[in-house]
Amino acid sequence: MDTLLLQILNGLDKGSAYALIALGLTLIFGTLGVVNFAHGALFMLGSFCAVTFSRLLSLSSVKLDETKLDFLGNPTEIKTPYVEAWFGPETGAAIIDWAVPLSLLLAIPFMILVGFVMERGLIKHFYKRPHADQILVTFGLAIVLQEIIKAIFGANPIPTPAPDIFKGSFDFGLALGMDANKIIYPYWRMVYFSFSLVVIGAVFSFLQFTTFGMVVRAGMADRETVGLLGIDIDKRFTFMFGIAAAVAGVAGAMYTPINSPNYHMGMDFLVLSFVVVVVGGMGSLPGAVLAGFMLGILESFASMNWIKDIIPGIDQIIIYLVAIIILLTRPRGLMGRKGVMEE
Amino acid sequence: MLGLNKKDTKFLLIVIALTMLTPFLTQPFAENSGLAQFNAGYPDLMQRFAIYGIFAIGFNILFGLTGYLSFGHAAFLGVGSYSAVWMMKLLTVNVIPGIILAIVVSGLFALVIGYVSLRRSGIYFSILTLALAQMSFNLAYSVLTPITNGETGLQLALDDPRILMAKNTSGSLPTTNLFGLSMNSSAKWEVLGHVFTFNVGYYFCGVIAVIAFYISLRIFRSPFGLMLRAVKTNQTRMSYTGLNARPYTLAAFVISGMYAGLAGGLLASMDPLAGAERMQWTASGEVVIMTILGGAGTLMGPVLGAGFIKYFENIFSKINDTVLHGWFNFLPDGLENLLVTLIHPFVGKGWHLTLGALFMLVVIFLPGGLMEGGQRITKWIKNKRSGGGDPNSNKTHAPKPTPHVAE
Amino acid sequence: MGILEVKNVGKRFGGLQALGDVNLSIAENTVHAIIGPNGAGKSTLLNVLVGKLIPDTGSVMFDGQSVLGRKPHEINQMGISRVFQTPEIFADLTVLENVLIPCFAKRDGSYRLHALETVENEVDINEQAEKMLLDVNMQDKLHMTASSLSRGDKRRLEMAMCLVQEPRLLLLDEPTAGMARADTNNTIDLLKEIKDSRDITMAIIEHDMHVVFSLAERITVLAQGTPLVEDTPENIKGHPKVKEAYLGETQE
Amino acid sequence: YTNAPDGSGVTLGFNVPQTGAYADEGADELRAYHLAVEHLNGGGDGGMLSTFSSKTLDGTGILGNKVNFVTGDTQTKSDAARASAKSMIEKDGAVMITGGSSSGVAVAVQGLCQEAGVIFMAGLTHSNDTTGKDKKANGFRHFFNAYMSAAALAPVLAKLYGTDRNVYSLTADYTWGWTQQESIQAATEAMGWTTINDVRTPLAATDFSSYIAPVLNSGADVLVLNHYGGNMVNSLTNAVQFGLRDKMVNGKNFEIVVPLYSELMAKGAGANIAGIVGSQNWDWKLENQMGARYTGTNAFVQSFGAKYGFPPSQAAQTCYAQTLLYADAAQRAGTFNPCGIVEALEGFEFDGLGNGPTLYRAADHQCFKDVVVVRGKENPENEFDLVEIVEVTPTEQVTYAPDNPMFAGGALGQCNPGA
Amino acid sequence: MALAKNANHAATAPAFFSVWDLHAYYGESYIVQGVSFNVHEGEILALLGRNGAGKTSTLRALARLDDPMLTHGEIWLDHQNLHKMKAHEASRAGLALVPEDRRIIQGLTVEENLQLAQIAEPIGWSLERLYELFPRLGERRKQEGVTLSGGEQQMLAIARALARDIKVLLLDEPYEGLAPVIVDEIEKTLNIIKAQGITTVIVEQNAIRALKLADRAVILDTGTVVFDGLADEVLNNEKLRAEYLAI
Ligand SMILES: Nc1ncnc2c1ncn2[C@@H]1O[C@H](COP(=O)(O)OP(=O)(O)OP(=O)(O)O)[C@@H](O)[C@H]1O
Ligand SMILES: Nc1ncnc2c1ncn2[C@@H]1O[C@H](COP(=O)(O)OP(=O)(O)OP(=O)(O)O)[C@@H](O)[C@H]1O
Ligand SMILES: CC(C)C[C@H](N)C(=O)O
Ligand SMILES: [Mg+2]
Ligand SMILES: [Mg+2]
Repeated sequence: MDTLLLQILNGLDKGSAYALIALGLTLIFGTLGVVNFAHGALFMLGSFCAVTFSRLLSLSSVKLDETKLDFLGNPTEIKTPYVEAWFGPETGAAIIDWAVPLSLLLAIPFMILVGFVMERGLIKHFYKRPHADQILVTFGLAIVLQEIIKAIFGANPIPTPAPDIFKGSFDFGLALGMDANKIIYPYWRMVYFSFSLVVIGAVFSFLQFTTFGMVVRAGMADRETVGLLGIDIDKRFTFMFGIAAAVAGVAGAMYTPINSPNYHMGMDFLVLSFVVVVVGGMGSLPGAVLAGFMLGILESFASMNWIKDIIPGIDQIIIYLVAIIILLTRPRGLMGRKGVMEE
Repeated sequence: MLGLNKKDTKFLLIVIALTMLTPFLTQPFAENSGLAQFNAGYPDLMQRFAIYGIFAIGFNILFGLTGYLSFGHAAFLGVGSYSAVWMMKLLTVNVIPGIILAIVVSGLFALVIGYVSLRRSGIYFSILTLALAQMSFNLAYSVLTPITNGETGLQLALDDPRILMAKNTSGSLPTTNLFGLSMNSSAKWEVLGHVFTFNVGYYFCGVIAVIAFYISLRIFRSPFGLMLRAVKTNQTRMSYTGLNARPYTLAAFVISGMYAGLAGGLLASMDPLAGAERMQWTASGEVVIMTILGGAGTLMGPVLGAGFIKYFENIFSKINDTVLHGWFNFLPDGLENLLVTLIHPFVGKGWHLTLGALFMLVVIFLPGGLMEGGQRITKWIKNKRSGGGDPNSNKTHAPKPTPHVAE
Repeated sequence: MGILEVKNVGKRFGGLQALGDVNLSIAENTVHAIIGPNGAGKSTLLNVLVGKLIPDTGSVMFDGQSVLGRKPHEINQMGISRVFQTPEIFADLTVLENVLIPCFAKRDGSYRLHALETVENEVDINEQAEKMLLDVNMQDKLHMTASSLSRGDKRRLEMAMCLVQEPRLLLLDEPTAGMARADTNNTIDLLKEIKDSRDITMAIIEHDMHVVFSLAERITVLAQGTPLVEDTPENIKGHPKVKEAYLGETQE
Repeated sequence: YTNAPDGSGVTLGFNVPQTGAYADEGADELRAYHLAVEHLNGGGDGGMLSTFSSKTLDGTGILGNKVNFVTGDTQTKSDAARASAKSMIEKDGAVMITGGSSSGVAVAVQGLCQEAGVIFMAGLTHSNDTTGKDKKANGFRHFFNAYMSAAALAPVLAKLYGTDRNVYSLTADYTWGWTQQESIQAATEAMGWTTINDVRTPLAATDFSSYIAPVLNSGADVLVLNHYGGNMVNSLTNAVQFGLRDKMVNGKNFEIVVPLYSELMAKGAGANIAGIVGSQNWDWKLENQMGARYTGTNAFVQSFGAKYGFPPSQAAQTCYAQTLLYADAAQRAGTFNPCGIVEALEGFEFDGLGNGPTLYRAADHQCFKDVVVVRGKENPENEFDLVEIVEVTPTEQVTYAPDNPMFAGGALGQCNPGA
Repeated sequence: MALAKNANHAATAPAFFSVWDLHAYYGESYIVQGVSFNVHEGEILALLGRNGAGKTSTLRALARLDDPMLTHGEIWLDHQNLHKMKAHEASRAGLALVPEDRRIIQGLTVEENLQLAQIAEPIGWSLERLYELFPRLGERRKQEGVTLSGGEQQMLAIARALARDIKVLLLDEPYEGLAPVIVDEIEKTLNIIKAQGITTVIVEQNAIRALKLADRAVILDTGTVVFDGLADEVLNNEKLRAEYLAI
């Protein structure tokens, strides 16, 4: 019972990452019909927004300390971050400590911009081209983005911790009257889960309570006719791309304390996010979110020891297995719409 | 000839000539020139051109004709490799049984996977193939280690049974061969500072590649090929015309799976190792990209795409700063360093960057892939020769007739 | 007994009874027209006949065999071909290839692995296809991509694809809609000639009364999913109910 | 023999990961190779040439041949690594291949070199199999292995955490992970610990929370992470996130152990490594802190640091040492013939390459030397000073018999000089 | 046929909707080869010709769709130059096209298809008024547009055009597939529209009906104008009817 609860909790936050990535992807892939192999790269860029932001905050003035020598026998450098110099050591340190959440200030505008540029400069020319061409061009773009990040930040993961007050974990078990340590759950993961709910809610309500979603769907089905009705569909597509990139970006930025970002993390998530979107059903936002959480939880279940004892290696294949079963029993995934990317 | 019309016969002859002359074509630079770095005429790479060419040709039979985009084709390549290596461990290092087993096993595997995934179309099909292949990969990497030797990959060992062969006492492994003709034996020919290598393994692969190409040519021109193209454009009309699309697509899937298995078997025959990475989604993605890059649905395109990618992987990744300095050391130091700094990010460890950028450039500017580039050049030359026709000379009020498929 | 017997067929879409209780018998080697207001259920009826829809009730017999539960390609192989209301053609293939495919389907059945033969060398089939295209006046468009045809040409192409199969029952859903008058007349002539020269039964849906009255031997008027009347063309023309529900005042 | 130099120079092949997760590690290896070539050709300050116990190398290349090199990208995939190595052998005429950053790659390339008749000087490879069941006559490993890590760690762990501990381990589900887990389990159980659970985690996993969450509940008070690279960075980060290190279980402080450490991982895991114990093949502070037994260390660190601005990693040191060892062997053998080299290296005892006295054992071509046990620093003074040396376990304690069951199976075979 | 090719070109004051020397290509196929005509405010123009003559292509070029590409020519609507606009701008300038294959948008209900037309300014008839005109659409408002019967789709396509406030209505074969009674209805509607001062260009294979409705007629053949004059002129000219319209 407690292990089950524990794995559901685990699944929820893994699921929130999947759901957020899939949400962004489904805006582009399920709604605009562009097979965007660069989506993982957008997630990765978001992460590196957090890295960059915390580096910016830690920009320091350098003083040489002659009394201490480094390994080569040169005087060591003593660094004082400018923020500490400006805001005083305490506030300064606090700001640096909060770098990850604060980095959203950078990530959101930056990722929207990236989305705009990407759509205007590249994707725009590919709406009418075959999906295969879209794959190739976005894959090329993903590699290029990735390599640029690698050239700047290296290939090694870069630790990007959460603010101090979110360190450690909360003991749910204790709160529910069980023994200590039965169900513990890190604070930052709770933050991430709540954050994902907020983002998902915001995107949903935007698309639900405005005609925006309908217009974009119509535009995907038939751009020409929507144009005939006086709607500048290009602009809306660009805007949609911006939102999608921002969703991917914030998902990435907030994810950094969970796993240190590296340049190829996007590729690691890429395949999975496509699977999630398709299992959710093409063109369905709720489907993508549902599939994200579902696969996250199932993956957590599959990693439980007694299950692994029964079916060795199940945790390696669970996602794919579930995807296959769902796609074979439900032709269009969980909640897919008819006719979207079926030919 | 061979059931082909004149034009296709010519086409096939050109392909044969190109295959046979590869050791020359890939070795354009003299051994001592700075550009020797760009030579690709060594056995391993030439073999890879041929083998990945086969892989891509087969993939194109499915994707180019039916439009079904499989994202799991590497699984068949991997299965082919494993089968071939097992054959070499158990029976003999003669490559023939291994290759036959590779084709058969991957064909059966494709039959199963195809049967399951072809129940869906479009992106749903792609994800099904992806999922099935990733499952195979993950299992091969871990749980199936007794069969696949996991991450390290399956290799020959001294104590393998090899029951069709005499007991090995030499303390070293036998080399793969074709009835005694060793795959890694080569003849070298030095002339005018060029060194040309004629390798048994390459010619073996080359001949098989030509046969594979010929078969694919026949398929493209056959009623079966026509049906596959019909599947791609309108399945509804197809079924109301009395045709059952499923067996056609399944046959195409199995055939292309067997091509992949053949490629896998050949890889193992050239170098007896079968690694699980061969089955990973990136490997499946690679053949997709080879095909699109070269020109999906064209006959030669996928082969070109395969060559292009393998060339970059093997040649560009090996260009390091020392090599760069070697090229430019005739320049003044400042300029030399500047050039090296400018080129540095694109070669060696940056070869991915170049590849990614080239992918983008090719699809943006050559929507039909490299083949379109070729066609444009030919057209341009023709135009030039005919004195450049007036572009507005076409005054007919009718759409242009389409050229025959897959030139 | 007609070659096609439709008995008590009904079909609902959600709250809409698209087909009420349709009974229809089409005699062999006749041309039977089905007319009726828009949304009467004519196309839905054809959809049931070719296996695109499964009716909620009733039975459909073709030549003594039930077609229900069979796949579309099986039904076609029984000898039923259909021209759709919005042309269904192989848009990416050339005009000639569009017609070759039904030729192969007729000769080889629903599946054959003829991977090592060559289309070009199938002389008979090529001749057959070209002859058909000549009949529909498209001989100069053989190598055009079907998608770049004008709408009228697409319809003619689709008709050619069905006719070349020499079906026993040909279903035509507004075959001349959007066709220029001259081509409409040609089509009428073509269908007449085919009707006279071989054994074929046709069911035709058309809003162009000129076509209907030139071709049909019997007419069923469908309204709101149920047959209103079935009679000869002469009687239908003057039928007051039909006039009110369908034909209206003006007639050319 | 294959690719015999024609007198104008000799070509070595440096085959390292330049793309993928281990690209930074590969880059560091390449730096070391560059330095080694420079030193062999008489450039630079000579590095370890002067501390190396064998004095045959004099800065005039090898056997009078100028040392040239080619580089390639293994992509940390056996297939790509082999293709790259093949092109070095077939196209560039390399007589020796070295490098790599994973055991899978090492075993694959070693096999290739054996068949092609060139020498393979392994870079980073830690699996027991490389010099165990997959050993090859033409291949040599300077790096230590999983067994040696475990043997070195066990006594230190006992000293630090007592002999009554319950272990829960997470193991990367591939060859290296398994041998590492097998080794550490054997070594810790020998001193009284019990292993209550071992869980295999997919190599592709990035989030380990679902594997870590049940740990506290299991009654274990030590978590062993048989992970390397990105896996290790993530699993350790996750474990610390879950607050494992702040917990008390069975009345003891909960502890985490990472049997194989590397500088780059330590950097990637950041503050999370504080206080966590593991083993290393070498550390750049060794000579300063543990004395002159480790001579060569400082010479190398100076030489490397002056050129690149930061201290070398253990990967760099291994690759540098391997290059010198090869050159020296050729020099002593008087030939590049692989069989001559094998003969010269088998049973070769040397010193002055930073690891203290070392033996290249003839039976399996594995190096035997001291193993460094380190611990993540609580308050690093600078970005290079991430770990502190806890102890150096002497060679004798980590040596095993060639027929140890963990290394059984396979045969060295005979040296193959190729064509 | 020199028959008054540019007859009304020189005619009266600058026309309300005027098209001058259009040339348009599909890729390399040269399809619209110099089409010119003028329409006055509130007039109905019938644009006739054989299959493949280029009628649809001309309308598409006028509506400023990407295909065929307009390489030369001018389009003026009420002093605005449409030839420099994109499709959505032309629509905002008061032009509406009812395309030949109706183009009902998949995945959207009948009502959503109509709502879509009322997102961009300027907005025309209200939904209520449209449902009054086409009660069948009102009954089916929640049904997915593409599952409507052929005739119902045609109604929806016309309704969608009227949902916008338009100055010029381009109709591509609006009677196709409609029952004769409905054709009567639509004809009445077109007369209502005309009465409101909307200018109409109608392409129709049912030439007689179109000519009876229209004020003027233009006949196209292989992409060029072969006749431009009064509708009655065509009705009365046997030779012309036989040669270009086969009626
Ligand atoms: N898939 C469907 N879902 C819901 N309603 C449908 C569906 N298909 C058809 N209908 C409805 O069923 C009725 C009959 O449609 P059908 O297409 O058979 O008409 P029709 O007689 O062919 O008309 P037309 O002459 O206009 O083509 C129509 O009202 C239509 O809206
Ligand atoms: N997308 C296209 N690409 C190339 N050619 C085309 C395309 N669409 C139409 N055409 C060609 O342009 C010419 C004119 O076509 P258009 O559709 O304008 O004719 P139309 O007068 O509307 O005919 P219909 O009465 O049959 O609808 C035809 O020859 C047609 O084949
Ligand atoms: C690089 C090594 C030290 C660890 C690596 N994972 C291996 O397989 O050996
Ligand atoms: Mg209908
Ligand atoms: Mg038209």
